[in-house]
Amino acid sequence: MTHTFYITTAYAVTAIVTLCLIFWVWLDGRARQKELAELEASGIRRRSAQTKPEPAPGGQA
Amino acid sequence: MRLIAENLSARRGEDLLFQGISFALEAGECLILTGRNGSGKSTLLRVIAGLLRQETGKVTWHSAKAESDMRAAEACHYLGHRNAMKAELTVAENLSFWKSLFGDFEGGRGMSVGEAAEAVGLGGIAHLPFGYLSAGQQRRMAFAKLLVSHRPVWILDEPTAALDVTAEEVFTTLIKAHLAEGGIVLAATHQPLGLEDARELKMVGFAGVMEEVW
Amino acid sequence: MRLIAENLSARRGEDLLFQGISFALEAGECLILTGRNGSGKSTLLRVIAGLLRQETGKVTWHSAKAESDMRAAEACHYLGHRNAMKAELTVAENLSFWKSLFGDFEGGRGMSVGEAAEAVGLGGIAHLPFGYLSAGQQRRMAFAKLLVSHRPVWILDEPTAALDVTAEEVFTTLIKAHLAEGGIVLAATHQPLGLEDARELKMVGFAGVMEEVW
Amino acid sequence: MTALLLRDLKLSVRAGGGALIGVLFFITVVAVIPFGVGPDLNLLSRIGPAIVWIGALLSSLLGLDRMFQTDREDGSLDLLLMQEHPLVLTVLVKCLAHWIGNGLPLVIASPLLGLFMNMNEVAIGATMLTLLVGTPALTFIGAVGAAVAVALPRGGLLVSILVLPLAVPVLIFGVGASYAAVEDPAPFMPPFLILVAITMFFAVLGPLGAALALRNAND
Amino acid sequence: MTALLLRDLKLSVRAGGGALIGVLFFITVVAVIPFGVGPDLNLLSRIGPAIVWIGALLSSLLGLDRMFQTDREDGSLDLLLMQEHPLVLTVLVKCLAHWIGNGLPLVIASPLLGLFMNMNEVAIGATMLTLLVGTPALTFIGAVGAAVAVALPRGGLLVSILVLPLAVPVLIFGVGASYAAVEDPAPFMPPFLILVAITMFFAVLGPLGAALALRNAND
Amino acid sequence: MSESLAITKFSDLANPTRFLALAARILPWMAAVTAILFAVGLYMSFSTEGDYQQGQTVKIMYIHVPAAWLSMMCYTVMALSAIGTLVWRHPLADVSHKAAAPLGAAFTLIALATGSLWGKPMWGTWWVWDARLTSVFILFLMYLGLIALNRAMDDPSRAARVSAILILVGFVNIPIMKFSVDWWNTLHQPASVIRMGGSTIDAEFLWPLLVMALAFTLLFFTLHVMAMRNEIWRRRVTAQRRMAARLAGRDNVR
Ligand code: HEM
Ligand SMILES: Nc1ncnc2c1ncn2[C@@H]1O[C@H](COP(=O)(O)OP(=O)(O)OP(=O)(O)O)[C@@H](O)[C@H]1O
Ligand SMILES: Nc1ncnc2c1ncn2[C@@H]1O[C@H](COP(=O)(O)OP(=O)(O)OP(=O)(O)O)[C@@H](O)[C@H]1O
Ligand SMILES: [Mg+2]
Ligand SMILES: [Mg+2]
Repeated sequence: MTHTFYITTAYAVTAIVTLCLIFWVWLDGRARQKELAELEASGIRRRSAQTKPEPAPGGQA
Repeated sequence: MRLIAENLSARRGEDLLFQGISFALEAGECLILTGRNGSGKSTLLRVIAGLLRQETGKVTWHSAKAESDMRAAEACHYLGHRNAMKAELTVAENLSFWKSLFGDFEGGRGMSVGEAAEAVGLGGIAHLPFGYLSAGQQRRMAFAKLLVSHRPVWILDEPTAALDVTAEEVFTTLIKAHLAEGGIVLAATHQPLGLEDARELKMVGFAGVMEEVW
Repeated sequence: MRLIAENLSARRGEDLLFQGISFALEAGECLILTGRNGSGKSTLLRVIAGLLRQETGKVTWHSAKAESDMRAAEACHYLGHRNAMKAELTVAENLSFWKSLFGDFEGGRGMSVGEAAEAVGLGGIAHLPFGYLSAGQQRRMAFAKLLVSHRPVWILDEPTAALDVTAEEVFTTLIKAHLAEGGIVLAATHQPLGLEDARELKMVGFAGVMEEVW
Repeated sequence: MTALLLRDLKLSVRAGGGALIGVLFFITVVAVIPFGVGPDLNLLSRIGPAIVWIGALLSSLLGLDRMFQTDREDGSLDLLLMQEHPLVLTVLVKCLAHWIGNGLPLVIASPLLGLFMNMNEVAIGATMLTLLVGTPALTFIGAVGAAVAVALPRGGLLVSILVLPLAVPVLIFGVGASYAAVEDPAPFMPPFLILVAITMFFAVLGPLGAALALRNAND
Repeated sequence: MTALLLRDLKLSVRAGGGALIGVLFFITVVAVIPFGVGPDLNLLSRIGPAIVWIGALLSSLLGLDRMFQTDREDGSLDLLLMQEHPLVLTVLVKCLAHWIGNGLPLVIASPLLGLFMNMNEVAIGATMLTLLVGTPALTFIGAVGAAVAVALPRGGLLVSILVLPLAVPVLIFGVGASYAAVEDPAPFMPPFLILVAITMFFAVLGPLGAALALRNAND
Repeated sequence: MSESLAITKFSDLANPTRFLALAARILPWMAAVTAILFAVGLYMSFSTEGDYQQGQTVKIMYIHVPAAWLSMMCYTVMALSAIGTLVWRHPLADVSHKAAAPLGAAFTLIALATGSLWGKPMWGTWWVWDARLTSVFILFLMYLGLIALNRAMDDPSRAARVSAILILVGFVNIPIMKFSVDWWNTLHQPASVIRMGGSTIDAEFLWPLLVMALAFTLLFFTLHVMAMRNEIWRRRVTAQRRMAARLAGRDNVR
């Protein structure tokens, strides 16, 4: 007896949930980086970055 | 009897409001905090009262009778922006609740409820529910709370905000009497309180971001 | 444009706080209410704003364009003790909500949200949640609410309570500008507002029990 | 008025995830029930509609009293009262926003809970339908209570006495109609129509009463 | 400390609502279930203890979020935090007052509801006894939630969400013991003693957690 | 008495900064290893023939069981971080348990969903109120409650402390839960419900399972580090916005 339906749905659900999770985390990171860049652009930066130049917050994603 | 604050600093939200504040107050001394809106006066008072955790530093209380490692908060009365009285209970019920909860400190004696109401100039109306009083009257009754049980240190946050002139005078008289008895007063105000020999601490607010966390 | 109050009296709880108060304010005039705590200043302002029911008398609004039986409240902005802004929304969201809810009155035009924030001296931070602002900044933004939509009458209840000196000056300037444009201002204060030609009404409180009900 | 609707919706999302919390609460309440009655699936499916309705009633009771309170505490209510729009309309819009923010998510979540309670499709559909029709009535009734509570320091008592007895008929007909859909002899329509009528009735009476209470309660 | 107990009791009578809305809701819940189960008296009496327990659990949620909130709003909480009595003791006393004001009425009302559910005397007695022992645990658990909620703009629902999962064991053993009293093979004592143990455990953990949360949530 | 509270210098070697640097370095590696492990694990699980007593559906096990394990491990990670928050007041601990909650909820959701998808063919129903299932469900609710709590408070460090307390109280409650649910179930449970696990698993099924478990674990840690990094950035943004507000107020008042 095979239960292809249940197996595929189970894998599909898992895939969807994990992918959503990954994308959410990733997009969240992107959004935060963008906000930081905007703040930087408008002249607001970390005090540490003002007193002593520091690599742009975060580095690569 | 001394209240000593050493090197206090505190945050609100994420930013540091002040740092390196130190002072020592002897019996009979009074410290007035002034400064712009949002400069951290209330925050400092709450730190001293032990209601907010400081970032660095400590506040200690020394007296002949006190053990050395005593929390300063226990020697303090705190009168904040809010009155700490229940609108549903009568003034007398409110006051006598605080009287019996607070107890008295190191042998001092608080007034009776009736005397305290008399002292703030509202003798006749202690039987009214607190919620029926006008804002000024409520503030006065909240002040009466300081009288019903003895504490050497009074911490007052804008005690006279939105009070009229006569009420201010009553408060000044009571504060002077407390100082004359060897009490200590810390108060934050925008208006002068009329205390002659008070020391003043000017807060400037936003000390920046000490060791930025994030 | 005139705001006329005739023979007003009002109760709070059971006692009559004032009676027989009448005045007429023309365009460009300002009336300052003073008096002791609990003398009924806030009560009078709330009666004029239509938020409390008066015992006798009426408040009317007359202008070229208004129908004769108009509620005076609709020509008024009311700035009470509380700021009427939501801590969860940003300042801009708050202001534009009130702008679109209030609309404009009789052809006048309110400023844009940005301009209003600029006018109270906080131009750059309209994108912040209101709750992030300090008390003084919050009060200024509440004042900006009066600027985003046009109303000829401003009713201000202790607009400068617990503000520092610079903020007070900003407010005075804005009030003067409103008066110069032909607006009407009613304000209750304990501190002088710095308006030269303002009329003053001294409230005394507890007018006794008019035609006793019981 | 749209501005008010939008603001209230925004608030219900921002102020601590209103809808999310409501639904979570609903799920939690329903999930706790089997621990009491035991894991007997038959029994669960029989009491299912009642439980789902009770959960909905409870979660609307818990959030309702704050409906005008927040506006009053920050002074917005004063300004709303001063406007020329009829107050009834303002209250109606606020009720609508409250229902969209708090009631609708419950309706949408109810099928899931139906599955947990092992209810069959018809029962789930019927419960959802009755909730859709009935929860607005709870909001309208609650609005009166909330308005009365606004000014009274001791409103609590009055509100509960006022709101629960009024809400009980809604509950009864809602549950009744849900069961009628499943059990054959009982017809679905009569209780359902009564439920609709109750909702319509309170859609008028609720805002009227609330507006009246607000005018008189404000000081 | 007695002063605090007395004040809180006075307040719960004056400011009102607490006990009454709890009992009203309790009655409503218990009254609605028979709709679902139908007029089958046997079944009703079988699920009776469970329903009464669930009703009690849900209605103890109603007042919970205000336990420290009112004290915080008027500033009393600050003064309570400053006192030298250990804060845990203060919380314990407040829990006690809350239970007397809100939990005890439920216990007292439960026999009536037992009659509604057609339970026999033993079952009613057992349910009442388990409620008497178990509801304090609910209050203690709730205190943690209420302390956490002190800093929230809209505590109500969130508190219940946080509290309900923690309350599951209490519910399970409460219902279990009530059943064991009626059904012969199962002995009453073991689950009942476990229930007692759980209550004692939370009587320690609850106030500790709540005190910790209050210290941290206050600002 | 300090008169001037000027902005002072401070050391810029705060821990989060170092964490960010570290994260930037190791994240690509972690992501790569996770991907490889998933590829291997999936290949292995699809290449084994479903010859077990449960037929083809044993394939569900390869995702169900790791997800279930992770749902519990995640709570443990959160509890440890909560201790870090309360005892050492370490800012990274705050960030850690806040970032872990959604991940835990997601893995629990996977365990629940695959479990019910397995349950339908095996037991003939999507859901039974069995002891283990119920405790997983309660765990799910606890995760959601914690997420809601974190969202409802806007002061992050206060929120962190308060939710740390709740995490710990919940952690203490979990054994009680487990115990009580077992007890409850022996009273009421119909005897017919199939019990999970039982027979020891053949090596043929064990290997894919272990590889998948490892893959899931690594996935969790990768995501956790990423989420922590996001959270740190988020706090930076809010801190800088507040600072902007402060400075704006200052300049204008002058
Ligand atoms: C929604 C339903 C389900 C949930 C929430 C669930 C939950 C769990 C959990 C938490 C574990 C880890 C237990 C541990 O390691 O201590 C687990 C393991 C396992 N489950 Fe499930 N499960 C569900 C349905 C099923 C079904 C239907 C089957 C198969 C008939 C199944 C078979 C297994 C097996 C074989 C293991 C691993 C063996 C073990 O570690 O004991 N589960 N499940
Ligand atoms: N709960 C809070 N969360 C975050 N920041 C806060 C909070 N309360 C106050 N602040 C911030 O802390 C700063 C200091 O506030 P504080 O109340 O100490 O000022 P203050 O000197 O007492 O002002 P005022 O004269 O208005 O009483 C303010 O700028 C405010 O923005
Ligand atoms: N809700 C109320 N119920 C009963 N009496 C009230 C209520 N609010 C105020 N009062 C009474 O009405 C009187 C006038 O109050 P009002 O607020 O108008 O005073 P005010 O002049 O504005 O004082 P303040 O200077 O403190 O603002 C007070 O004496 C008060 O006791
Ligand atoms: Mg202050
Ligand atoms: Mg006033």
